[in-house]
Amino acid sequence: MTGPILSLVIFLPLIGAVVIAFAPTRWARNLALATALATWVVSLVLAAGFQAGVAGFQFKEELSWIPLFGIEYKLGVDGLSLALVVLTTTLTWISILASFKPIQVRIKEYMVSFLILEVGMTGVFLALDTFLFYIFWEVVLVPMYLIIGIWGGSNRIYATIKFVLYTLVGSLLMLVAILATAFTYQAAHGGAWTGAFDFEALRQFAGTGGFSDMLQLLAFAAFFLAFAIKVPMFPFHTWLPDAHVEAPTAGSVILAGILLKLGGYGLIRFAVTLYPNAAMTYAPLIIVLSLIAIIYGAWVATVQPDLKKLVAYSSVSHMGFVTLGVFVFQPQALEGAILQMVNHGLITGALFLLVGVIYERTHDRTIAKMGGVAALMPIYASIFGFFLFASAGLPGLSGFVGEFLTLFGTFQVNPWAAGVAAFVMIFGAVYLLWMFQRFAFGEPSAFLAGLRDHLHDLTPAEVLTLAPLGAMTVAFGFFPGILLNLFQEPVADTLGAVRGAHAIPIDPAIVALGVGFVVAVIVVRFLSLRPRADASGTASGAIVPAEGAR
Amino acid sequence: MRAWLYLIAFAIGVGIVMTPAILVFILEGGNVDDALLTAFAALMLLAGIAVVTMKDIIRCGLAMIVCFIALAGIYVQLGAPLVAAAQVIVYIGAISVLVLFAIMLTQTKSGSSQLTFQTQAGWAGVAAIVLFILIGVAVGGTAWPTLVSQRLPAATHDLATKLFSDYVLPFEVVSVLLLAAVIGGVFLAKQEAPQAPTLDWQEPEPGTRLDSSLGDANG
Amino acid sequence: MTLDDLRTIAPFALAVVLAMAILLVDLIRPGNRNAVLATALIGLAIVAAATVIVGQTPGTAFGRAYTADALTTFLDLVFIGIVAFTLLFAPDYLEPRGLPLAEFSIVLVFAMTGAMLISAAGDLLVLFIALELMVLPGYLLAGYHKTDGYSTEGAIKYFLLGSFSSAIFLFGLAFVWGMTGTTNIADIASSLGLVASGGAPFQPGLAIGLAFMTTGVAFKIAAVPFHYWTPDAYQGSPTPVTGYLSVGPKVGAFALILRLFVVALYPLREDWMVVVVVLALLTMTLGNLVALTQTNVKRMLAYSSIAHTGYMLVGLAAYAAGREEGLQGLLYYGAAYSAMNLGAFAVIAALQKRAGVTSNLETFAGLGRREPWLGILMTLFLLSLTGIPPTAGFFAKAYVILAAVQAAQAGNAALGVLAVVAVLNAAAAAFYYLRVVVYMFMREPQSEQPALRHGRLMWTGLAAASILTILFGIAPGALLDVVIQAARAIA
Amino acid sequence: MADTLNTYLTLSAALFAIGTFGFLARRNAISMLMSIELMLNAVNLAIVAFGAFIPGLQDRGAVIALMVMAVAAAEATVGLAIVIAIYRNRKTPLVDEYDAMRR
Amino acid sequence: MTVEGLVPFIVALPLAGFVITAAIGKRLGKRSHWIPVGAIALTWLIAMLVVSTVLQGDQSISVTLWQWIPAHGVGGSPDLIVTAGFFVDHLTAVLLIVVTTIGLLVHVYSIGYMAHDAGYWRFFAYLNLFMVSMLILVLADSWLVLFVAWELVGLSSYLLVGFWYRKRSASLAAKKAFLVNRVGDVGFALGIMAIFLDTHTLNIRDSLGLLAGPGVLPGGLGGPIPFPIPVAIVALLIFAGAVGKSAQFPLHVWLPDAMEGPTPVSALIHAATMVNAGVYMVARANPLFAAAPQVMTFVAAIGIFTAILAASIAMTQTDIKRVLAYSTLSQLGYMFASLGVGAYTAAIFHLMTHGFFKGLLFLGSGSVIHAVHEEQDMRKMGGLRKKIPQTYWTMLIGAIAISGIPPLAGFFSKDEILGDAFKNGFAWVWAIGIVVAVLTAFYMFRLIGLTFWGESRVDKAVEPKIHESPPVMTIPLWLLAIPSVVLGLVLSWPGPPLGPLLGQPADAKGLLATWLSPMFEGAQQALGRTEAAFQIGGIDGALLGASVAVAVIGVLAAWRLFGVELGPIRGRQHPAQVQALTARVPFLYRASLNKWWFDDLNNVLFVVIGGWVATAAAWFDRNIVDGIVNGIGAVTRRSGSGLARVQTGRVQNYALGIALGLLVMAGSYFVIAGGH
Repeated sequence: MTGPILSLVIFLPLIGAVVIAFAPTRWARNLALATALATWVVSLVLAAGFQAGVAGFQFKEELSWIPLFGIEYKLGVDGLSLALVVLTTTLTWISILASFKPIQVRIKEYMVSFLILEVGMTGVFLALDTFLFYIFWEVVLVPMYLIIGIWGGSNRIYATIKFVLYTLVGSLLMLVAILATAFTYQAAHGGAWTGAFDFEALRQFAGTGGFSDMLQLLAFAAFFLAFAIKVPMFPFHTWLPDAHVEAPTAGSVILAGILLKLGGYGLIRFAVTLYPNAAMTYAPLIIVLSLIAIIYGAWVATVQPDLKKLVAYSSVSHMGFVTLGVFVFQPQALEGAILQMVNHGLITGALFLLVGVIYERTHDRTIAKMGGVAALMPIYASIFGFFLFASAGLPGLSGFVGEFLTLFGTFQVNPWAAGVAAFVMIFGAVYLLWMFQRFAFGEPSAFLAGLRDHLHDLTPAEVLTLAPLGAMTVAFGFFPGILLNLFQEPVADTLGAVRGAHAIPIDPAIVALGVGFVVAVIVVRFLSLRPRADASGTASGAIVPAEGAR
Repeated sequence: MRAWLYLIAFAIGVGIVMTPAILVFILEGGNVDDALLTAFAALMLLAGIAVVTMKDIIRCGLAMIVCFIALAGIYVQLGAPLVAAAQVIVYIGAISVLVLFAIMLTQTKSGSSQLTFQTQAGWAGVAAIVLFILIGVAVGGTAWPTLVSQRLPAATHDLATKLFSDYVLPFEVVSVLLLAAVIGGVFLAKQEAPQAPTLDWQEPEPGTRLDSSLGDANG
Repeated sequence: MTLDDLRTIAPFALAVVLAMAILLVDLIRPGNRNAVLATALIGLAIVAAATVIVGQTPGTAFGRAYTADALTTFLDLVFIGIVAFTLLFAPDYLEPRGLPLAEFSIVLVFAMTGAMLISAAGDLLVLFIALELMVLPGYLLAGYHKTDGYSTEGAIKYFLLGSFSSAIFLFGLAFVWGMTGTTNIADIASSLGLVASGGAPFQPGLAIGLAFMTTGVAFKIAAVPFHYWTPDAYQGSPTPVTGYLSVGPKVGAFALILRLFVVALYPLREDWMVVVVVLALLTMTLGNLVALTQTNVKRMLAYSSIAHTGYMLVGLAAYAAGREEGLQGLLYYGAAYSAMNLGAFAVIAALQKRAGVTSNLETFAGLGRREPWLGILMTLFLLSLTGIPPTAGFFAKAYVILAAVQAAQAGNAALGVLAVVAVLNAAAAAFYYLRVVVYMFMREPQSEQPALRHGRLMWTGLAAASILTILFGIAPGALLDVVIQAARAIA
Repeated sequence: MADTLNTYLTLSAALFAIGTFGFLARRNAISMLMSIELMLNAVNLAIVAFGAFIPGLQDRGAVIALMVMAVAAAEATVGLAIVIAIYRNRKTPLVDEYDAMRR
Repeated sequence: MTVEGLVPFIVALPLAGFVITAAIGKRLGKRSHWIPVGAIALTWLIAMLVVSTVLQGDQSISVTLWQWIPAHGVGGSPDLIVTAGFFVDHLTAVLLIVVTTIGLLVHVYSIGYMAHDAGYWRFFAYLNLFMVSMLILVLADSWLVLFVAWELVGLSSYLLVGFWYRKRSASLAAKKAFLVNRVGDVGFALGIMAIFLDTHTLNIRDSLGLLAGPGVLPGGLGGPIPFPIPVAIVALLIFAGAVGKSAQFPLHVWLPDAMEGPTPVSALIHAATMVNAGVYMVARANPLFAAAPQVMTFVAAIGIFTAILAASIAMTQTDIKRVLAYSTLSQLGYMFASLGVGAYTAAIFHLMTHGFFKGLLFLGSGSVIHAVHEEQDMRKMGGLRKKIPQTYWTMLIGAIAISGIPPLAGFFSKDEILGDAFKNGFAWVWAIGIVVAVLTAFYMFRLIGLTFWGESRVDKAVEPKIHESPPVMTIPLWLLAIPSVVLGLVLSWPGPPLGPLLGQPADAKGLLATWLSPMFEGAQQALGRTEAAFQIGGIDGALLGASVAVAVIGVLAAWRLFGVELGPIRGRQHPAQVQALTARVPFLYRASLNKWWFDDLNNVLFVVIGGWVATAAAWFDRNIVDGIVNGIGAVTRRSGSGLARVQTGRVQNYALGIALGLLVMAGSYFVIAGGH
């Protein structure tokens, strides 16, 4: 396979988007689906041509872009990015198909946004130039902003602005770090910019210990913040429930399925490999945060009254495994973490689709109002249950392998961390099963009984969106080797980067200062709390009260 | 009664201007130049203070003319008679008259300046004094690099040469500037035909805030 | 005055001639909008062509009072572009309000001549007069809608404070003259070199001169705490004027900084860098914070323009800290900012084609549905202002931040702080830019009004602005070369 | 009063300060305009003084002063035009009542 | 086709049955049982073929299917390659007999039992899914595959317990079962990881070989060489899994609730197969446990404590299935006690016999419930002996078997456990075991008495409709009754206790011992638990006598209180006496009735306190974590409007600001100049 197939994967949706923009509105849906399917096919062709077990990047494309700074249009794919790209293209067409019915206004704009979103996402996974990476990273932001903001729920504006601002704060600092890194490279190469943004060159340079400890500490912190927000990691996760609750179904699918993976991908690809010493230094902190995310996410999910919020918090918990797996620096854990990303994309994506189904029929997602869905919509409930157990890490389905490998690898180097994380097997099951019991079992609730006429079981189209996800969930559960073989080289590469690394000694005073600051912020926040009339405390709208109220 | 007051005020003014001049004249041993300079300086400052403090704006304008005249005198003292001449022609002949016209045009019967000063006059005074002290200290503390002890002789002829050689560009540009100012000024000051549409603007009550929507978004 | 002199100042001279020509055309064919526009646009093209041609051979004229170099060429082209854009979208706004185009064009072109002269000034006196030539028409333009209370209010505020600052600036200028004994920029630089190298003391008189000059310049670029005029003048002015004011005089004032601080005061750069750093910090932060609370889009963009001044000052500070990239970034920022900000104001002007339409946020409600293209273009410009790639605003911001980061890594911690504050500010800024997008796409219009028909010129201008906004973001290479040439001319 | 540069500069500073005070304290637009004129004249005084005492600026001071006067004239023209225009709208010359736009 | 080739079909056939039934079962309606039942029948056949091959020969069968998880190590860290494969040795073979046989019978029984249920096809699909899981469990040759099956049986259990999902109690019970199991599974999962950390392999045999003490298996390292994770910890973690799955104290609470599922499910999963998984696993891991004797003692203690705890509760329960459930707990406790004292063979022996007679009892209770129209409260039964005689007789056989009356199956296995415990120095286990035996006999006959004997207390409306179950249900009962009677005899012959008595050599081994002892010899020798020759006249005889005696005492006591109608013998029920008895020990009675308040304790600990924790976490998330985020936004905004106040609209204010700025600027430049 020759030719710029990576560019094709990235920009085919853009072409589609342009065509849709100028085509009649009634064609928008089918054109979008066709584009997404075509992209999917191209990505499958790419996957077919990919050689697993070969080190380095394949299908590389390199074009000088801003020669002055050595910025290049450079793309490449390895096992890690390949898996995520295929996941992206798959979920995109599924999401578009799933949007046919729920989205009835401004279809054209919606489809264009979605396709541009795909451009950004695949671009992030394929870019091998840090500057290009950043650009794609930000490109993702805008369509998602529109998707939540235009086609979202009642409090969508609060949610979407929170999403954008939160993400921007992280990503802009990352930009500073990218520039600082590039400049360090340039300064070390006699002022020549060539390669200063080239990931491979930087990676090699990092391997020779070219980046000073100070730069590593700061740049890693910036990268980490950007990625941690995206992942999202405790305590940077609070945009996620809001965004999910307000986003349209397909938006949630992509948000959970792909957008969160951007963070994990960035951590593995850039943060750890470029700044290994800093990664080692921060690892204990990150592991602790991951553990908190895993357990705490599950706890918070337990008492969520809204189906989508529950699934959103479950994402926090699940993605905690990804960060945990990355930062124990152990091959099985890292492979598990990557696998977990793919699995989470499939399973949580499906869960959001399923929540979307009930929402479409009842215009409600409150668990307390539900009950007895299994009696009314048996096929729906069965599939829901299937993905639920997949999410709970039931063996035989893909969720298990990723989670288990992560735990497994963690245990090999840090049994205590694994011991703590393993408790999510209980807590995870608690919130999922409790929700499912209230949601699906029992006699139909009065609310649902009143809507009986609308509660037809899954339509063929809906099944069509869920079937591929289910099939992959099973397939990767039984044959995770398909993916694991892809990950072998990237994992070896990433861990190779940290092998020679050492933790940078940090002055305890600085640590104490940091802890003190955090405690002070919490105390201040605590003291500033006033008893409120509405104890429910849903989106208080502090950021945008005017919009929130209207 | 009124007339007496004016007379006394005039006498005090003349006194303030003339006393230092006479004192200088006596103390410095009869240097007329210094005495004149002192007199002009005192007059200039006094008139300046009058400009910024007097209640009646027309008198302010007149005081300004006095101030400019005194300044012209100082220019002469400084050996720049051409500048002094220009000062008289441009400032007194043109600008001051322009200002007086504007005053006439903008005085309503009722709406003269009841309040001369802003509420922040005190602060303004402090700021002005500090400013003066700052500059004064700076001036006093500075050893001017190529200073000559004696004033340089003025050379009007050289000046003309300079004006049309080294400074021909600024000279031409200034003319462009004046042209632009005149074209625009005429347009702005020109009374519109009464039927001209004024759609964006409704006549407000004087002093009221015009647009409540300009306030902050959320109280 | 020689023929060579004339050749060197040809762009400037032609611009003056253009202003006269428009005046003449208006006298011959009073009220003929098309004739005026045609004259102006063709004239601008000629001036631009002359600029490019003359720019091939740098040189000086009138002694060293006029310096034509790569920087001059670059800045002149930016100014010409700004004026051309303004002229493209002004008619749609002026006509419904019964405002004549001829005077507008004349005054605007005069302002342009002033800005062009600033970029070429080699003498402080020229610099001052050129500055006045640039800002005086600005006052007039601000009050151009003379029957409108906002317009005249903005104008008088702008004028009074502007004159005040001019006096301050001039006072400082006088002291610097006195200190250095010359008005020539190059001579001043060499004279101050002595001070910098310790060969001469840093006299209090010089300090006063610098302080007054810095204050005057800071006023012109609307740096905090000398920015007060900006929101009121911008909000009150007729929208095309606001568009022009937000870029023309700003870039012009930065040109002044380039000639004055970057060239004349180059030896003392480490001293004024401290001031610039503080100004940049204040300017970015205050501009963005206050913009957060605005409900009038023009006023919001006024505060945003203050914030952008802050970003540009970051570049200047980085240059003062020894990074040439700072200067390049500043120039790039100027060009990019001109394109995107003018584009945004063009959209507002287009909306206000119907007289009586305010620039309040509510006006934008549902715009994305009423007039999708305007909505999309506005979104593009706003995203660019936010600094989202792949737009001009992003690359410009990245450029100045790059310079700051470089300076920081070279050991100048203050610049590191500046870089971080800059990006945090950029994130906060996203809120108010995106709020407009919220109104356009996520709100229903308050009253259904039929879509307006916009002139071909308006669309041309919008298309050009958007193309530049994207081009400067996706393929910055072309502009980069020019910018680097320009920066090298003075650095 | 000694005929030295410092004398004239101090005078200039005083006049400048007076002008500043006027600009900050007066309410009437035209008063403010006049204050600005005072300030500009203060500058002119300084310039002429420099011209008289500093060799490098010999004779140039006068030229510059003339230019400044011209600029001041242009400024006054523009300013008065604006004042007249706004007076037509607002019927008051008091600048502090022009506060329709704030915050 | 070789036998090896057949092994995968043991799993594949039920799997196919599950998939097909799940896909098209609904359309098949009442015919939907054909495929799943047929699949299990075939499985049974194949399994028997495999079992006979394995048990007759002395070799085991190992089948590799595919490389499941190829997670390679990097830079010298070990590869984690998990192969999906099956392994059949004697232990597996024994388990296969139990699982496939009882599974087949329960499938057949269900045809009748579930005949009128709307979810008929679904039930069979689930049952097949369970069979798949359970068979993988016993066949697994990798710890991870074992864990997969471990979880899958949990899933099947969840589905089947919650089969009647419209019933709230059913869905709650299903959830509870799954969650409580998960608690144990955490330990199990960690144990598996620890095994890999210690041995770098997940193959069960290989890893056990490495973990075992030096005396246990050739090449065993367990003792002297320090592992990263001590063997005792590994054993404890693994045991946690067993505790969960086999419902041992303190994770026993799920099993009684699981009786909400249809009765065939209770018989199959919660009596005969799934709950035995823990026993199987500990037996399988005997070398590991042998390397950690202190853990063995712990296992024994947990087992025997569970046994007496559950037995005490079973005394007073009125729900027929709950009595059986507690009985199951109790018997499982025996098995663990047996494992703990090193009597592995005895544990497996009891597992087998218990599987059959408890399956029988459950199916019988299902038949009873069926007869009285889904009534489970024994207080509303009584006198059913005549009306459903087949059920009565089969259940009576089961009751005798479990009570340990010779020569039925239960006697042999239970006696062996108690005897071995005593002889291996665990006199306290024996002592408690004896008490449990009394209680067992008592509550079983209480059940029989309340259900079948005495006067009918059945609802008048239901009374006339009581009828015996159809043959498709009664035939399985009889088929289970046969092994309940003879299995003990068969499996222990010619070994003790009957063999020596009937003239066989004193050191002869029983059939089961012949099969299994090679697997356990090493561990037992290492533990010093050699099995001395059977002495019928010595200690063995005494123990045997004691066992029989206590069983008889228990039966008689129940007989006395709850009446008997055994052929010509007629007794009377004495409810008043029962009441008087209970009144004499009010605390014990209430404790038993309230299941020693474990459910309440759990409710407080996990539901209430857990709910508080979760609510607090959610509050913290909303108000502190998100509150800080929103707070930053609010502060920013507020400072924006604060700063906007500077913009007063008045030019003079602006000018003053500029002038002040100018002063500050001048001051700073002075400072700068001073710095030169």
